Amino acid sequence: MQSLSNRSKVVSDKPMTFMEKLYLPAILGGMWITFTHLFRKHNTLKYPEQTKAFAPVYRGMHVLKRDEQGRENCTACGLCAVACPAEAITMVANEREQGEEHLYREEKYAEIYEINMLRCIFCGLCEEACPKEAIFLTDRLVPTEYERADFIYGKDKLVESMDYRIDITDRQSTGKRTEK
Amino acid sequence: MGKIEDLQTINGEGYQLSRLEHVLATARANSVWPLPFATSCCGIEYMATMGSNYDLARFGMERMSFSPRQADLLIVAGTISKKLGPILKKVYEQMAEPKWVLSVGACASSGGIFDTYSVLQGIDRIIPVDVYVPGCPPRPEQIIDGIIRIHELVKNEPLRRRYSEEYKHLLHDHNIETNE
Amino acid sequence: MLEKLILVGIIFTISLVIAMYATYFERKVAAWFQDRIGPDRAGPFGLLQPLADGVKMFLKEDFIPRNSDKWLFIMGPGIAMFTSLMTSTIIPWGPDIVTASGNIVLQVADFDIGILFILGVVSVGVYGIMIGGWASNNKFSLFGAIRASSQMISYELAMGISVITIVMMTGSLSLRDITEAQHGMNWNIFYQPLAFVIFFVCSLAELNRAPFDLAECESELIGGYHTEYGSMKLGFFLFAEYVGMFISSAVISILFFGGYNFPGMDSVEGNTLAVLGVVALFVKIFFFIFVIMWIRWTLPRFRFDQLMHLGWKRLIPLALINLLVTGLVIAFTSGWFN
Amino acid sequence: MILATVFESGVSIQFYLIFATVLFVIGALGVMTRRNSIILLMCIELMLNAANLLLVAFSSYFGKADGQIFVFFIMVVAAAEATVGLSILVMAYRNARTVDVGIFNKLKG
Amino acid sequence: MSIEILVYILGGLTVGSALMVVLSKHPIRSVMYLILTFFLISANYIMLNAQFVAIVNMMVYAGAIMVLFLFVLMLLNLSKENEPKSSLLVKIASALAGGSLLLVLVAAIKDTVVLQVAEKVTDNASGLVQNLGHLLFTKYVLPFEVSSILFIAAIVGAVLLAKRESQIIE
Amino acid sequence: MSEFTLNNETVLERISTHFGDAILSSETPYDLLTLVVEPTRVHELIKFLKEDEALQISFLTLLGGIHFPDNKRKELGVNYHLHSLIHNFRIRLKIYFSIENPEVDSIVDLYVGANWQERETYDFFGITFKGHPNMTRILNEDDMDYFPMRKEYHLEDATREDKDDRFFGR
Amino acid sequence: MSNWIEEEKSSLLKSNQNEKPQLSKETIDGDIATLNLGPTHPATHGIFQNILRVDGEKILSSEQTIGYIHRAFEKLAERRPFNQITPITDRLNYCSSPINNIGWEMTVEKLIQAEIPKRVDYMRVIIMELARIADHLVCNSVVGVDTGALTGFTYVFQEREKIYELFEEVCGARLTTNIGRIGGFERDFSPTFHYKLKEFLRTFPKVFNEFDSLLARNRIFMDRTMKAGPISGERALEYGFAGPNLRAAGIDYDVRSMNPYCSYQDFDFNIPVGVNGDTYDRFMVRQEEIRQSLRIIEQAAKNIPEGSFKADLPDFYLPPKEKVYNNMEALIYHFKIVMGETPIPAGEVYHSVEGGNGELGYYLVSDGGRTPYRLQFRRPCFLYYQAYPEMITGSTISDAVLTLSSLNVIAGELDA
Repeated sequence: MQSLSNRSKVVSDKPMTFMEKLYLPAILGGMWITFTHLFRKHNTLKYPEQTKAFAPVYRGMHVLKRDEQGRENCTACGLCAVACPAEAITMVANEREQGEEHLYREEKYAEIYEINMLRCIFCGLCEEACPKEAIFLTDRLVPTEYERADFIYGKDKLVESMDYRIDITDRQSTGKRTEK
Repeated sequence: MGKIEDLQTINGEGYQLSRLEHVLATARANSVWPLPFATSCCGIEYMATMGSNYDLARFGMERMSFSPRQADLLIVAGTISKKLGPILKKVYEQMAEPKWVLSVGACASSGGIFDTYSVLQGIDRIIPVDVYVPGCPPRPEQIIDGIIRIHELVKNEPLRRRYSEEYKHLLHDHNIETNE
Repeated sequence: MLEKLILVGIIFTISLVIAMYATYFERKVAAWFQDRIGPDRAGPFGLLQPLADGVKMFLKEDFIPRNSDKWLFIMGPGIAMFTSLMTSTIIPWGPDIVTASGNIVLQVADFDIGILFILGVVSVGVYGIMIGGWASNNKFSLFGAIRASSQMISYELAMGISVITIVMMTGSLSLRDITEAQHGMNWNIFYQPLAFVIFFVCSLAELNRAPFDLAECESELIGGYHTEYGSMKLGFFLFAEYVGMFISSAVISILFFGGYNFPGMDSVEGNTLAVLGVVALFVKIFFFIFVIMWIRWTLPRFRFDQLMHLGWKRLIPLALINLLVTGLVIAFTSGWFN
Repeated sequence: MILATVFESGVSIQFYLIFATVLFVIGALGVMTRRNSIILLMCIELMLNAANLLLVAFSSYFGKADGQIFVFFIMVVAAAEATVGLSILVMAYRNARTVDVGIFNKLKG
Repeated sequence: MSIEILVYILGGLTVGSALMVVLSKHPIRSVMYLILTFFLISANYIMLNAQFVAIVNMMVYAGAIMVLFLFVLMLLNLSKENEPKSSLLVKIASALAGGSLLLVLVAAIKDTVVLQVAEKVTDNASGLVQNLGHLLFTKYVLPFEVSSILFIAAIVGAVLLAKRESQIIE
Repeated sequence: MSEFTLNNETVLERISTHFGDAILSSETPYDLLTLVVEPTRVHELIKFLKEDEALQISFLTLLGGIHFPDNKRKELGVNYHLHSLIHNFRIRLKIYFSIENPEVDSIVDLYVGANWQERETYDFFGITFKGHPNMTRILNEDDMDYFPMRKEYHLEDATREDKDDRFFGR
Repeated sequence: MSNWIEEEKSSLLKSNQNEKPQLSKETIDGDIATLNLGPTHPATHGIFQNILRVDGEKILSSEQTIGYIHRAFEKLAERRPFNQITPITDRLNYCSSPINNIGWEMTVEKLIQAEIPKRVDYMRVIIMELARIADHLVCNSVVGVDTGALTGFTYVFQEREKIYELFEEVCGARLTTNIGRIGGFERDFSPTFHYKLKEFLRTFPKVFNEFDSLLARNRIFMDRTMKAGPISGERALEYGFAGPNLRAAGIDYDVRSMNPYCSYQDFDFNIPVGVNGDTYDRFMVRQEEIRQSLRIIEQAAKNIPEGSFKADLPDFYLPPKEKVYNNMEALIYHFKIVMGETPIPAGEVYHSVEGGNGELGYYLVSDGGRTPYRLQFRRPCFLYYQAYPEMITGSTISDAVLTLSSLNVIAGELDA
């Protein structure tokens, strides 16, 4: 068949030379390469003791953010659940009562917000879908567990605590919300 | 199935391992040979875990046993379809006691995004799973995390657990025949 | 007699310990070649790793596949272990130790037929693999067994022929005589480099080590002959391989690298010489163990027909030519043609 | 080094005569009773070995090496016999699917 | 005399394992027992101060010929089930025949007078390599060469026989 | 070869001269010539495309089924994507037929690569290909009793436990 | 089919161990055995089964079973909105997910006839070529592993790890990247990315050459791979081969040069071809493609134009977050896009890209609804794995293993 692209390059037609037929030169060459690696510094991350910084945009464990005053951002609009290809998010919305303004920023809030971490594929679509800068994926990892039930992350595990805030400012898709 | 607390209850005479048992169990934990049952994406991340950057060898686990007879840990990484289920079960049955199972990734643990007619919704329906690793696929760090959890289990497992009634019951629940 | 028994005990212990730590060393060497760390969590620097493996294997469920031949299934690893340990009896480990009550010879038995004994035992060593592989009643095991046995039988020939040149030069089959003939730096490697290469390649093949590890190559035969083995029976097979590695390194050192001879050995004598000699031998042994591992972690393996091709069509003719040339040279130098 | 040998004891050559005879008879017995042709070949090897043993015994007791030389020749013959015999067997097996000696009756034509 | 006992024990073991060769139902076990027998015979050779013969026996019989047998058995995959069995009548008849053969031979041998036994040669060197080699290449050099021809013939024959017919035609 | 350049018009013209009656309709969505063909003639047409000197459309890119439950009498369809590597010209053929008798000619005799694609189509849609050497399921279990890609069947595995569908209308 | 396949399959599935696969009757009858290569054999990277009929080591015929990780991608795609399909395509050929992602995005862009800025094209080229390198590295190093040389594998995997770091920097994940959006990327390349890319381009060739010299001209390796699993160019075309496996057979069909997408016409690169279509040729073609990909990346990184990292597609590309938070109109668009209520033209479109394994095609039929009406993938693995029995018949088991790994059959793509 003629050439289809006019830029082909044959790469595998070199016959073995006599030296190559002798086995030894290539073997010794290969052994020299491995030998040089003996004295090279190892490239291993000793994981539990050492950790590596992930990219700032890494898609790890989710967090439900609070705003500066400690109110939950989530308004239970359900976009994240719709956007989730794994259908791992479940939520129950509730109306904010009088006197709960310090807890929830919007009029509606998620009474139950559960993510099945075993289903979740960490694609980041929920973060993208969220119009209220409530849910973010972070560079933390979801720990392994012994029981399947432990992977249903409710609000207790997802909502950040005010004492230990999770920094998501490096994520480019964060955006800025100007206070109204 | 495999919580450390469960081990306490299984071992009727109290949880305290004797000193000898403790030494033996620790030794055992340092020599867990994996059988990688890698079907898809997670298998590639498992390969990365084996590679230089994460080096599973540090845990004494680089000796992969593709023969189930020699393996201690079944690492199920990737989607298990209904067609594959019986094969996985058979591999589990062929393994010699004591054996552990690590379910890596969303697909193996719960089906992940593949909530479809052909995919098994979690391998714990056919074999008992000791540790679940979330993620799709999990980072090598998470896989190592899961392995460390397995090691914890091994370290705390009394030698006689595998002969206990509870264990037989567990296998019976999954319809697994052991006497090969 | 007592000293012999003690010596036997010591040698067995040493070979077992070395075999055990060879597994550790192998893993570490592999790690170093691959820019990794290797086992480092069992004890300091992972030094307890072999022990952990041993304990694990002992505590593992010891089962015999239902369809296998039980009797032979158990015998396989036993034979492998036994034959690989047997060879250590005739290796001269060092010069005599001088004591008040006479000299202690650091050799269990100095047979007149030393090197033949090694070849003989090695030729028997194939049974372990063969029987183990056959008794498992698994196709992959059977393939492994067949590959292993035909490979070992084929390479024995070239190995034997290459050794004969050394025997011709020394005029004795005894390993001690061969060692003594290489006093100082008068090593056989300088006279017989080709024989060394052939012998080395053949011993790799006899050991089933890469690039000749066709009997157990993971990517083709899963575990080859030991696919169905678990627990300590597998341990015996692996053990046998590493003991074999130790012994063949020793034999290579003795045949071609002067055994316990080392340059400048004339300036010391007595027990110092004995100790230094033993050290020299072990340094050589460790070097060759390292080289064997080095090769394993560098080279791809052969295909079975290529392996046979190499053995029968390359190594044996080469060894024969080498033998012929050696014979002619010896004939000339000893004045047969005058 | 020479190990402790028979000569330091009172074992007479009569012992080896009887011993070799018994081995030979066992081999013969095998040839007569077994029908598996591979085992027949093995029993023939056993009989040859009995002869070898006697040769070596005599050679040692007489202090002459000639007997041992004969042993080598017997071994050569035995090896050749085994290879050719086995290949014939494999051939026969391919055709008849059995290793029963009875198949060789058919060779009579 | 401890050596005496050792010799007798060795003899007994040899006879025992040789018997097992004949009696084992399973062909593979027969092979294993035969290998054991060869080892024991090698041990007997060593007791007779024939080290070289001993080791050659081990190499040739145990290391080569028996591997061949085992190989063939493995390839044919013969198991206990398809082992051909001879009838009881044949067994009894052959046992009787064997017994009488043994009887006759032993009776014949029992009173043999062995002439000219060397005087207790404790430093008997006849079994040493040097001695044997010298003899082999002087007195017996012709048979030695002839045996190599025999070998070649055997190899060629075996290869030809074992090849498939179709391949021969090609 | 003549100065025959392949573009949608020329190819359509050339096909029409030979298979004018077999072409039910033609269009060029996104500049890809798409022909709806008589199901019985499709094998012939593909053969023509492959063997015609001028066209040389001899690379089967993709073969697959499609299901339109609302198109009465034409519920099931098969699409063929063909490619002429020499001219770099792609063409799409489509056939439609009734779900009662879903049978088409196999093109395995023209393209070996169609083998599994046709099996897959059978597996998914239940379309049988006449003349296929091994018309069995390929991806799903052999004992599956429905054709999962038909629109009426559910995607989901009924055994999933961890989903709560009460919210957000999924 | 004859009953030996059935026998072997059933012996595999029987959960009672009584019937462990054993030498079947046929072994005795014809010196022929069946051998089960897979589903969990170490040589089948992924899960698929080959039942071989062997005579000694020689393979007489083989029968394949696939579908062990069938996940119903195409059905799944009919139930998910367009933007949720990107994560599904990740899992097709998971060694080079970004190519799948971007291919899918380009298919949708073709459907909605979007104008894509040049910068996005160049960014995509960089990402796709990185993915191609990663894919080929996995394949070639696994060929090395299957020949027994494990060390080269670890060397190139360290470099592959760097590629993953690059992906992570762009999208936040390593393997299943879900990279890009319909219309561009979710964010621009960060300075860290540029730095790491430069670093990668500097270190990679050296390591790669080390790997190359460990294997490519080593006689043991050449003997092993030459004449192992050959296929002629004509036969390969019949089977529908594409990509490196077809090019190894001597036919330089490459979607990148034939139907240039993503401004591939701007770049100067060669298309390596082999001669015999055997394992060695496939290996060498992939090696050379890695070098060519490096060339492309260097050109793209040098000439990358300034501009936006996304196309102007208000109906499909989510508005920036600041606007969503603060602007009602943007919020409405945001809702519409996430709920999948933006108008999608009805029509059918076929688009293909050069995936890691060859022409990766997307045949998308849209009825204007929220989800595709039908989405069919042209999965190269699925097509060329058919040829495997033909390629290995007559060779040995060792060759079969090498052929399998050099074909680079990815289970996810094979079974869909």
